[in-house]
Amino acid sequence: MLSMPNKRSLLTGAHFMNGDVACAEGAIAAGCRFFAGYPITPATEIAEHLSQRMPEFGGIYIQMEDEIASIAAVLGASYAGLKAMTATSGPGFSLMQENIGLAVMTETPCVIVDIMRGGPSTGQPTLPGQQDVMQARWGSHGDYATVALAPSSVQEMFDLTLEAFNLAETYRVPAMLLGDEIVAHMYEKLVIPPPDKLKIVNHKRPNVPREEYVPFKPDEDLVPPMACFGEGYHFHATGLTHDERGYPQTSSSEAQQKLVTRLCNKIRKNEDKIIRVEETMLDDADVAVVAYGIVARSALSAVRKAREKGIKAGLLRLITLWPFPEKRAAQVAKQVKAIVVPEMNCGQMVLEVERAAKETPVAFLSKLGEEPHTPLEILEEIRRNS
Amino acid sequence: MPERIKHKPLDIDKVKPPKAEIHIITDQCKGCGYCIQFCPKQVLEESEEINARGVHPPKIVDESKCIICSFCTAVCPDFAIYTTEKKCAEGC
Amino acid sequence: MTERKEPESKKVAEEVRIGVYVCHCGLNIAGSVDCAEVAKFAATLPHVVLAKDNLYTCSDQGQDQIKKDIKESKLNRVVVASCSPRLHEPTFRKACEEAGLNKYLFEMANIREQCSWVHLYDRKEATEKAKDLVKMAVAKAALLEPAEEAEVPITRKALIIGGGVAGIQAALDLADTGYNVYLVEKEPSIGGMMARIDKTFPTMDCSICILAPKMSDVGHHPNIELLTNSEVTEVKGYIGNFHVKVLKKPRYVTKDCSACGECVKVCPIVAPNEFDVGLAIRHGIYTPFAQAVPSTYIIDMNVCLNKDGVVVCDRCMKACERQAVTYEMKAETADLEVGTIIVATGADVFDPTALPNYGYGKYQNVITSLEFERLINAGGPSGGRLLRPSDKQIPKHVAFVQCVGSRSDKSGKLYCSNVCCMNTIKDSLLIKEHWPETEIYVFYVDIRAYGKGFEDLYKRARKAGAIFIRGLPAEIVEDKKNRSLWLMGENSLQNELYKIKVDMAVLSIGLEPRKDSEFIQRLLTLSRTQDGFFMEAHPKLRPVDAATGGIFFAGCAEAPKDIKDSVTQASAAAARAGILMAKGKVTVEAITPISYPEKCNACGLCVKVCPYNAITLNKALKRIELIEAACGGCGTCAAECPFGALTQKHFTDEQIIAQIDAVTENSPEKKIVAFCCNWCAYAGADFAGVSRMQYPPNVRIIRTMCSGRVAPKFVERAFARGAAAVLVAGCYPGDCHYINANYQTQKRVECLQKKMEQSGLNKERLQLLWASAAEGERFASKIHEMKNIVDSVASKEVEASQKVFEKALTGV
Amino acid sequence: MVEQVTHPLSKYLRADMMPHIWCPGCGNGIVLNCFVHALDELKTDLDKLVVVSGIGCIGRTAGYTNTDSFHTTHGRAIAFATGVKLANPELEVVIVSGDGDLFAIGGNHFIHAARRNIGVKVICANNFNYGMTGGQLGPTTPLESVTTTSPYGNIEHPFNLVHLAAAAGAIYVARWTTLHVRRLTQSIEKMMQKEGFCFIEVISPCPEIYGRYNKMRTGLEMMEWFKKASVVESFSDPAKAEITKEKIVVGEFVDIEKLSYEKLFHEKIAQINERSIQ
Repeated sequence: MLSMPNKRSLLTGAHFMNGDVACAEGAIAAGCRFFAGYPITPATEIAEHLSQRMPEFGGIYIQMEDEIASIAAVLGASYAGLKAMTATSGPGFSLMQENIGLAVMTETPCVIVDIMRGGPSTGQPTLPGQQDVMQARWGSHGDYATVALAPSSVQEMFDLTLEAFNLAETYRVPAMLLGDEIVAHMYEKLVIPPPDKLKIVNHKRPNVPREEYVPFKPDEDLVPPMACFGEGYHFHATGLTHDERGYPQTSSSEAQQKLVTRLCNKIRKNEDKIIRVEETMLDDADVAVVAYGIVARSALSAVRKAREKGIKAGLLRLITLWPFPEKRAAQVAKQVKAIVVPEMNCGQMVLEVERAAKETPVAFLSKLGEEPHTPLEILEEIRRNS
Repeated sequence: MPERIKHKPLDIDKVKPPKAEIHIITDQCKGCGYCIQFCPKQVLEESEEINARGVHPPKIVDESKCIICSFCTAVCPDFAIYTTEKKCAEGC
Repeated sequence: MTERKEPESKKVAEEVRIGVYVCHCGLNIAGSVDCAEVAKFAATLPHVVLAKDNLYTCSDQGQDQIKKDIKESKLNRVVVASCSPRLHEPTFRKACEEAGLNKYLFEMANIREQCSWVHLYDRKEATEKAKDLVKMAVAKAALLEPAEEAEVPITRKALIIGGGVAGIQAALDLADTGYNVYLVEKEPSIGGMMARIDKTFPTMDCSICILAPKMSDVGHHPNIELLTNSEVTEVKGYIGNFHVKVLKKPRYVTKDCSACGECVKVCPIVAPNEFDVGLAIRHGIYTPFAQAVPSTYIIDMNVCLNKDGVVVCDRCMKACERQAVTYEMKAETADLEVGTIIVATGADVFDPTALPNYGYGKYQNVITSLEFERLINAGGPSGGRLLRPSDKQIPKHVAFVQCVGSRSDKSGKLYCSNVCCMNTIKDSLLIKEHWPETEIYVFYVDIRAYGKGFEDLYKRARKAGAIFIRGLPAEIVEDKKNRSLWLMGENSLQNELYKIKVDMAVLSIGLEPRKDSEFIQRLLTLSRTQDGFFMEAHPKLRPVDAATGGIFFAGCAEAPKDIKDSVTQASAAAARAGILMAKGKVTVEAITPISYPEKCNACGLCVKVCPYNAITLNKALKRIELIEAACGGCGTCAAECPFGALTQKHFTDEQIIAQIDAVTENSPEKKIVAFCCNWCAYAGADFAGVSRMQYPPNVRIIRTMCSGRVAPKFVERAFARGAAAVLVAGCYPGDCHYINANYQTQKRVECLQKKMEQSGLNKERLQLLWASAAEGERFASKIHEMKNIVDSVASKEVEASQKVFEKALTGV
Repeated sequence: MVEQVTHPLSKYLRADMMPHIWCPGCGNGIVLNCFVHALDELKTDLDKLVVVSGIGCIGRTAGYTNTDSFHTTHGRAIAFATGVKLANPELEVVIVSGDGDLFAIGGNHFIHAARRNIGVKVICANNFNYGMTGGQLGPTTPLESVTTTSPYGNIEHPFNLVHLAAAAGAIYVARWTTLHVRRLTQSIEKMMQKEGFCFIEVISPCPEIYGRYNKMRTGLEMMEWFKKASVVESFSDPAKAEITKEKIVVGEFVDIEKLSYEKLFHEKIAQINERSIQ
């Protein structure tokens, strides 16, 4: 691990580091001051790095007894007023699902980093995968909507971690960063802008007298302002279905309808503000490749090679996996003859793409194990569909 | 000391037993009976009346016997009873 | 432990030379015994080389005579026939020692307490009996052997039971001398009765004012460990080495208590304050009185609401800044090792409800003298204003009734309680001081103002106008209207009836033994007088010693006495205990067992009966081992051993059998052979003598330390040699000075009686008697009773019994 | 006199949440009563107090106290509270939850929080079963007790909670029953003033469920059992603190000082920053 300037200052300028460390630095830059986690490959370096860095910023690093405890502690820290994060991989991510649901229900801003590895179960700890994409969307029980971002470079491990915090704070949701073993362990150049150039968002604060504060009464954007423990608001939060006061409503259908709908809508209705994609040579494309994470980088060179060979290919790289950029995907589908979706799983995001593509044929290209798709493999698939 | 005590203490009327006021919030009572059972002075008993929760709340038998130990207040699971000391103007 | 090859004892084969001295004791003995004749008779006995009679053998001349003879006539045994060995044995032993004769070569014949005094009017029989007694003594003397006394170390710590003024004084004296003292008091504070009294007579000092400084001295003394609210529950061991268990009852308030009293203010519970005899109230948490030591408060769990470990009310705990209140305190037992014990348990007061004619408890304005003390006391419930309970008015006419519970054979005690007269005189003066106009009547039997300054005080009281009327009221009746009282009785000086009206009557109640005296008695194996107070080892010469070594008396535990006497006795007791501890060791009488290993077959019977666990069985060596220091010297082991492998020094089988044989040598069919234990029965027989109780002269007493020493073979031998009757007498079961050795006595006697029955003998001829040292009467009447048995025994029966027990003649 | 009045402790409760959901005779109300009574005694700054609870009847406590409060998921109260306490050590964090929640599903969090000596305070209402779900076997159900999932009598050995807490490293450990309201309140006060992981077990009657299956149909019967069986043996060996029909050992068992996790952590932060200044 690279040596850090042992002083209480944010990192700026150009650095050469791996994705896990970049993620950790991104969190600190975003103002994260609480990390609770449990060692797991390939996310461990994030914890290791933060165990050193957090104290330098007066932040807390604690290694909990398991991932369930980690996410629970993160929620607690968040309600106590700190930006909080945990980092894990598939198995731990599964353990966290229940309290991710609690975070959704209690609208707790926090960030969960899942460095995807080969599954199911213990699977291939040291190899990459993109198999947790659906878990990130549907992993916890009950209905809700979440935010998930997919970095495909060390730079993005930094940028999107910061972005994840901003989204979590804006919408009072658990925001997920779905990296993979390769972006996490890969060393690359990372340029960090000076702090004043960074956009940092903090959650809305109540703007009413304490006694008038209603903890779960939303503004127009469907997001309620958030007070923290110890500020004298004396509010209650519960994992039970609750009314705007936060009081349990265990037998009212109306309360259930109202609450759960809002929890979903506050993402859906704001998705234009949330969704980010990167488009390359899509304007005149006949074949579109939809990819994310490390795979998107093979896809990009495949698309370039295709253009050299005279095939009009373009790339739609998903930065936001959830909410899924459905509208844009549909437009692209209308315009192209076919869509190629390479993923390091047996077909997860491809289902969303197909749903958006309607009649346009979608070719799925699966790859599991050590290597992501090579550019040639993707190029081959493009040629077949052109 | 072994002597048999035969006389009333001379200062017995000097000691004013605290004048208690027992407050029963009837409709909050769930009728567990703890206050009645564990009152060291048997000041309370179950009443015939049926409260909002359909149980018999306690009623006061003899408030003057209450010495305001306020155990009833402390042991009530429903915050339905408490005792206070009567503040009376001309030393009652 | 001592061991011998059997023959050796005989081997000490120097010629036995006995000198006999018959004492006239003025006319005490000579009055009913012909001492010269007894001496003449003595001279005829085997081994006797000289026999003399003299006026006072215990006098210096008498003792010098003995010393002189020992040297000149080479006496190696000495027999003195005079008073009880319980009185003068030490004197003569000392004399022998000074003349270079081992003190265990001295023997005594008790011809005063047990002969001349009890047969005052039968000179002939008394003289005959005296001869027998001398013969027995000589027979034993011939077999006496020199002995060395073992030394037992003494723990230099004292236990004092009772924290009244006597206990306090004794504790301070010992502590100041430099000994560690444990002072155990039942009540929450020391101070006892004196703390409750207003003024002391005759000097009229404020009682608590002079006591309080002593109390706090006790509290602060580095050498005194104060255990209040505590009781002695067990005492084991022996002089110099007592193991004591003390139960420390929980106070529920820790030493952190600063006695600020905040807790009392919030306690909702009130109860009568025992210290004020219920005339004032106290709270559930309280201190008995202002000057209490220790000042630590206490919770009375009998009235506190917090029972069964559930805290209902925690007000005092909350009120206590120093968090000294804890409802969880549990009783603890302290184990103490002490060398000496001073019993200062005090006395109770008489409960006048036993005298319904005085209406105490019925009429509000009839109070006791103790209640009066609290009423007149400035720190008391009425702030020193004498109020009559009915209307809280100051009485204009007050009557004192004396001897309530004292000097009466009908109601209360026979004895004089010693303090009441002066107390009343003092009280009457107190009233006159405060309210000179008050009319005071004192109804008395006799006024006893014998002490220093007492008479003056009495005179002052009369001068002050107190009216003394001889003759107690027969009855007190209440005037229902104003609750005044009519006292009616006879003035025995003027032989006229009186009927006097007063506003208040004070019953001058006597002192009586504490209710728990019996418990203390058993605990320490003490004896008590008929009055029930503890009995001293000797009324004149050892007035503060208990008969049990290492234990002493102070204060009213021994007899009713005033403060001055209590303090005097306390200092005396402290001095006596101090002497023992200063020595640091005590010699135990050489009366421990001797064992003959070659006869022992390790059956372990002796181990079972030993009350002191002083015998252990060494299975490996198939023999017993004896811890001499632990041995109490009862000899019950020797009596139990079926193989003659054990005997007791100075009370050997041979010696006792020699005495039996001496008694039964001629006309045994007319005699009672009595075995009496030294502590109760023998002392009782002495007491009969002291009280000049006359009983038939045909009894011959053989003294053993404990009735447990009496082996069946002794009884059998007596019958075998034709004795008409045998008496075995000891302490009451439970009062045995050797813990429980006399249970063996009972067992053995009953078994013998059964044997007699089975052999067709009249078992009445063997009697078992429990008699305390105070029960001379009981002893005497037993002898009367047995005289009839003796008379009824036909010569055929005697022969029959001789047959049945003839085996007992062989094998000694 | 019978009248409509407001209870002196009502200011500590969320009026609009009352009455609570608990059954007649349920001990949870007494636990709540003692807890707020302690707050009242200590004049606790309610703005700085956070009450956290888990799932189960007693879990509703968080909702009833008029403070910042959080009602977490099954067994996670302590883990959540750990986050709160570390994030803002100024806050007094009290966990009020049940035996099942804290020691079955949440057992791991309990022992580790105690081991780390996180400065949170745990009050556990032990009713010997899962009341809210209808009376199933739990980690504290006495041997041979009948529950809806041990119809033939329980064969699982129950946890001795005070022994567990002491062994895991708690700096204050006590056990009382709901009859020992005074001592319980005192213990809570004492606990609130300590810095580090504290644990109080409260044996609490569940007449409607546990009692019904075990021949103690009313709260009074269960309370009488507590009265009969309780023995105060403070600072005795918690390993021997049994709970049987005949004997319930109650008292304080541990009361020691040990630097809390948050204190140590912030000391470290201070050291690091000193270093960085040179």
